[in-house]
Amino acid sequence: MNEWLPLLIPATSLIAALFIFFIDEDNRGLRTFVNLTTASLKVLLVVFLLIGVSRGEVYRFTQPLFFGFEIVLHADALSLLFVSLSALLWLITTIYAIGYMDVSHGHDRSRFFGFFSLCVSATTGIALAGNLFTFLIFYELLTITTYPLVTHRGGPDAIKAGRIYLLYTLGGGALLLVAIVWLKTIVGAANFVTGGMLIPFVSSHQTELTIIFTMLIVGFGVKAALVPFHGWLPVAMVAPAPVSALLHAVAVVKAGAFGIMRTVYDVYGPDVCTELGVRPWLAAAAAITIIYGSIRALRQDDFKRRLAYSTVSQVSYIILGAAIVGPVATVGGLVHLFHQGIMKITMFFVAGNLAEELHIKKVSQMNGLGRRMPITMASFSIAACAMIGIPPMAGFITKWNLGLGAIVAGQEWVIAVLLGSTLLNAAYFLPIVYRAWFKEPDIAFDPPPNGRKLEIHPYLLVPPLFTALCVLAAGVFAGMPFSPLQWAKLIALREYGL
Amino acid sequence: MLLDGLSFDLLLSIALIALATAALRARDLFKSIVIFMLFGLLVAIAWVRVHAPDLALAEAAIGSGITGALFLGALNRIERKRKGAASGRLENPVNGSTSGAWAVLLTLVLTGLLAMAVLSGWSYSGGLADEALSRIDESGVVNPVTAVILNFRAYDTLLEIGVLLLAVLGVYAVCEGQTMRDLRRRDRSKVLETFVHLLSPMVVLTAGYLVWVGYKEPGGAFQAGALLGGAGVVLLLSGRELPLHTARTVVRIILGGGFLVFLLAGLLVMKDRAFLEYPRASAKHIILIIELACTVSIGAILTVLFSGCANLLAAPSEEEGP
Amino acid sequence: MSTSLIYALTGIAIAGLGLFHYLSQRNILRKVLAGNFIGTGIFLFLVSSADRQADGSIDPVPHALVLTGIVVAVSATALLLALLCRYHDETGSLTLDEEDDE
Amino acid sequence: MTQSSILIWPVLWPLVLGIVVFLFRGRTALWLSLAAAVGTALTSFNVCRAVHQSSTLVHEVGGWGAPLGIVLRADGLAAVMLGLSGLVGLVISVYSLTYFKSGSRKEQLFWPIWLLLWGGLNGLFISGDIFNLYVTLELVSLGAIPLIALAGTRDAIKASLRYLLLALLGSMSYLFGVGLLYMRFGVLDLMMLGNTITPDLTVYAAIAFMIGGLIIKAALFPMHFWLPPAHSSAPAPVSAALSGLVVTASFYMVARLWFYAFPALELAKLGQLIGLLGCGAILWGGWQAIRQERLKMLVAYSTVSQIGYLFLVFPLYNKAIEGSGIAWSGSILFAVSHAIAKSCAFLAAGIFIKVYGHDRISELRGAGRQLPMVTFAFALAGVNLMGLPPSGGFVGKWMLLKAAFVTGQWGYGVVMVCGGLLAFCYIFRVLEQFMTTPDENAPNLKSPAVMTYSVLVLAVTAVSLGFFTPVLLGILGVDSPVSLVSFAPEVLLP
Repeated sequence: MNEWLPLLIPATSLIAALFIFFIDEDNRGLRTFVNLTTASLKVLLVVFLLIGVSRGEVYRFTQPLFFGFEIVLHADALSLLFVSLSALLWLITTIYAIGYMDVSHGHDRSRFFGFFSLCVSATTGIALAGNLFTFLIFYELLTITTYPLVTHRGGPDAIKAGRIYLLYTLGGGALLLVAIVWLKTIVGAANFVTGGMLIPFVSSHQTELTIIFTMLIVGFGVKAALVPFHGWLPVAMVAPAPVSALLHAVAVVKAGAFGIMRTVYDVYGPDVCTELGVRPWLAAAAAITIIYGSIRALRQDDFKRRLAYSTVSQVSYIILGAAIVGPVATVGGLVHLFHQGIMKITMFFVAGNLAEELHIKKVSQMNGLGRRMPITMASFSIAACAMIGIPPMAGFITKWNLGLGAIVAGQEWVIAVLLGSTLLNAAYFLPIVYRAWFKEPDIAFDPPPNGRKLEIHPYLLVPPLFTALCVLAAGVFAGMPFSPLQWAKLIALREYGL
Repeated sequence: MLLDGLSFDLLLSIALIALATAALRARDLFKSIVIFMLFGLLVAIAWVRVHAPDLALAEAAIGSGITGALFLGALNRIERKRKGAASGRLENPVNGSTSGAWAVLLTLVLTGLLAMAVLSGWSYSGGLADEALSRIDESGVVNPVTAVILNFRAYDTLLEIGVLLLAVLGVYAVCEGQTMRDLRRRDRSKVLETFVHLLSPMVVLTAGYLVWVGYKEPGGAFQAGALLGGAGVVLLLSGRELPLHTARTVVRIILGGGFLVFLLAGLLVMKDRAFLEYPRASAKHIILIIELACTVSIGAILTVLFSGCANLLAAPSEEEGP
Repeated sequence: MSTSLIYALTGIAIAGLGLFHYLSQRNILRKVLAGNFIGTGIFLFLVSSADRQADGSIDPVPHALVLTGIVVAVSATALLLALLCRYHDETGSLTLDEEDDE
Repeated sequence: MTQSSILIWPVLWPLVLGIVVFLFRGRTALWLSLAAAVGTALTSFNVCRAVHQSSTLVHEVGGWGAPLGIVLRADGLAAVMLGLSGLVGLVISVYSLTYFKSGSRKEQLFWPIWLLLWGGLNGLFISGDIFNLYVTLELVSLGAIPLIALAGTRDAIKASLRYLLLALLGSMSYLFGVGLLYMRFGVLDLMMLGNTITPDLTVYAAIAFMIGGLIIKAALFPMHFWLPPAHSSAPAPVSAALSGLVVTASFYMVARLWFYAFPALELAKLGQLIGLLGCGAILWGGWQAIRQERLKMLVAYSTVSQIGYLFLVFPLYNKAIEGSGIAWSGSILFAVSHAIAKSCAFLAAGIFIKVYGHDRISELRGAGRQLPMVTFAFALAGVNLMGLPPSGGFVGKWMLLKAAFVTGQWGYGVVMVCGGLLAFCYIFRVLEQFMTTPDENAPNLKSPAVMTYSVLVLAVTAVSLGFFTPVLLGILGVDSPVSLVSFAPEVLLP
């Protein structure tokens, strides 16, 4: 049974997708049923895996393709962090998307939900991939399946956004293809080995490995929105809210960051990276992205573009964690992978609610929103404070661990970066909270239509609330056995073989 | 003897090359085609000099006969169409364009390469002569060429008749929906009339003889088929209405018959033998049946090919167009 | 210089001539004519290579190949001419690049 | 080497039934054609299975030995190609059942020509004799040209005329090569030729002529100009057969000669030249495809580009370097997946033309909503052409890239990746049009069912080919000319 479980997770949503494609457009009941059952089935499987892996069981599925190449799905600690994140958030976003599609009278829903579950199967595939070859297969699959979602609306700007999105991601993909093939000609079977597998090769192929490392980082950096390659993220905000919520806050962006983590920890290994001297460069790139992203976010009046630039800067925390030597910083980076997901998805849900309910897209129009949509704005405020890093919420734990790791590793300048970015976060999030709660609305908001007592359709209200509570729980109950922080510590322990 | 073998060959080669240049450079197309047919006849003599009588017959009948007729038919059709456009006989424009220079260079290089290759490889006389001649008696026929065509490499000949059939189908496909030229109005000269009356039975007789004699003397299905084709062309030119269109199943049966018989002959012997592996005893009879069927088909096919080019292919009206 | 070698070289010369006109002529009818010359050139070379044995025995295999070649050549020429005539009916030109008509 | 009679059936079945279909008319002819198509496909798959289980199948036609008679051989390569022609041919036949106006003259003529062409193709794949290869090649070319002319439009006639002129030149130059080899070695059988061949001027001249002729027929870069007009003006099933099977057959012949008849010779320089032409094809074809206005022209130029990939096997494989055998399996896999994806793309384009009446890309706006299934199939074929996972194109390109790195020829790797990027551009340029919302008054259109499902079958096979690689390589490994560490997936390095 152990052998088939890792395959089952991507397979469930793949089969669901193929089934959903053929459901005809107006059979909403069946489509909702299929969506929800597959999502909850997947969460159950992930829980089962979590328990298993924490007890040390090995779940590995190998399907040999041709000489020296095989598709390997291996559920190790690191992959489970990402799988649990995407499984949980997929369930919530599906609920949100069903509500969103009803409210906004969306078209082509079967196609939408079909590609939606295809994306998640690709994301879980990326998470569970056991070698670079399988990783690349699911990585490119993610690119293809996200394109129809980005261009779902079909308008000229959606098409332009799709084109830019493809230009970046397919370019990155081509670079990755060359890098991985080159690496395999040197190394042979490139299966991930915790602690890195290039140790015997580093002396003989010094320059080649550095060049390959940069190509891999650039290839993954495109999706992780590292500075020069982040151009597609703000433009892709034109996609419908659930798409920009799940994909551009969680799946696509995290796939890039996860790729960098795999390269640093499981392909090269921490000490080989330090030996090659590539870590400072990576740290510098991450730091620049953090600062640049926050500065750009300051000047964005459009709410979703501000969130997009904030994502650009937040994801680089994870890369920063990977770049700093030592297990404590690694814990910071890993745990931020989870925290940033739940924080950012709450904000995108809120953005979707505002756009759908009151057609508010600009930050300047948000005066006095607290009165009209109290629960939505409450969850936004929680997420914003967590993002800034106010204890005891999730963001604080990440920054605390990152800072601690930096001091242990003797790179004090990282503290300056963290402080600067905290201030910038405050500078672009708090005005929104202030406007919502403490300002009079300049024009009266129209009340909820036909006497509905809730401020917005329940399917759209519950998800942001739930994720806001998760943000709180991740912070407060960080000490509990299955909390993200403990799981990150477990990964770091195994990674460094302590 | 004034002309010993070698000098005759030299003379013939020079004549061949001279005729080739003349045909290709002649200003008037009609003149080129006539020279081409003359060239074909001379090549038939060359085949005889190189001890290839079968091919001499085939070259004369198909190489210059049928091909020449095809060219003349096509030229006639084009000029008749042009008569409307009143641009008279087709002159050959002397093209001095740069592509000429490239063509000269490329041809010289290739021909030089070929000549050197032939000269350097000529001394190896490795051919399959002894292999083939020693197994003639197993093939059921005496004439070595017929043995190779219809027994040793029968598969090639089968596919080649397939190619011929494809050409016919192609001509039908191309002439889709073309209106047929009406010959009847032309005043048919009495001479042509009687000539055709006398000739056609004779041609059928010689074709039959050629098939039969192919067993041990030069001859065979293709040469006989070409003769029948020639007879068909003459019949068409003399204004006789030949029902050649595929609307009639009998036409289709004749056209496809030879190929089908050949295929079925190869299949039926396949119980415990390979495809086209005739039992020794009845090899001769099977080959004869195949040859007869093929002769009829080839004759009909060549006639249809000519009528296709000369726009004599009637597209019966009751067939609604595409 | 045996007889068959003379004819082999003549065959190559004729093929060369045919190739030159095949490439340089723009009138397709002439191209087809040149194509037939190339074909005859090849067959001349092939058959004369059959008569090289010292003991004068003739190798029948090239003869069969040439016979097949001749039939294939005639079917290709017939198809080409039918296509050309149809092309001429449609466009009234005999060259592939329509602008310069004869 | 097992003597077997099942090998001849994939050739005989279409030929016999092709003629029988020609004799009948109306409904019976259609049913016969369907029976012919299904029979040919089944017999081809049967040969594949037999080769996979035992070893190379041999069939001595007429019972004569190798030098005198013709010997048909089906080794791993031939079996894979037969399987491909069986699958693609069957789908094209099912597609054309409903494509042509029933009862029209075109339909009556299409079936016999197509079945003869298909028989010729199967004959070409299993033939082991260089002159027999010439005759089957002629059968295929003379079958393809009338099918193009069947479209009846003016540029179809012109394209088929240009194609025939070049095809004639190609086969004559091939015939010259055969004549030279026969004159020099006195043997026509491929295997015997491979054993007796010795490097000298005649052989090199013969190679130059044969490969030159085949390059013209395979439309490799400098000699590609006849392909786009021919493949785009032909009826959809015909252009699918041309781009999928006929062009791949010419490549197959070059590979068969290169790896089986001339392995003993040192052809590195010629290999590099072909490699250069291949790179030119990839880049020029890709660039031209982006600039096309009509969908079928775009897909045709994509064929010109993808053929370049196939011909890279000749410079990439060299006996000296141990790991470079992967180039061989990579190019064959690429050929198979390209054939399937390309025929799917052309058939899908055919549906667009039938439904919209034109294939101008700029005006196919909104096809994604009106014809969702056909757009989905075209997108899947596009995924394959771009070489994105999990398609067969990805695996093929991966192997070729690996061979480029193993043999240290970086240039080919870079060109391949650029070719991939060009493919992204021209495929997504089309997909963009499909994704845009159609204007309101667009009527909702019904795509013909049989044609849509046949296109879908091809698209899904093309994309999921990546997972069938072990099976394909298992078949390809039978008597493969390339010394590869064992193909069988069980014996794998950890």
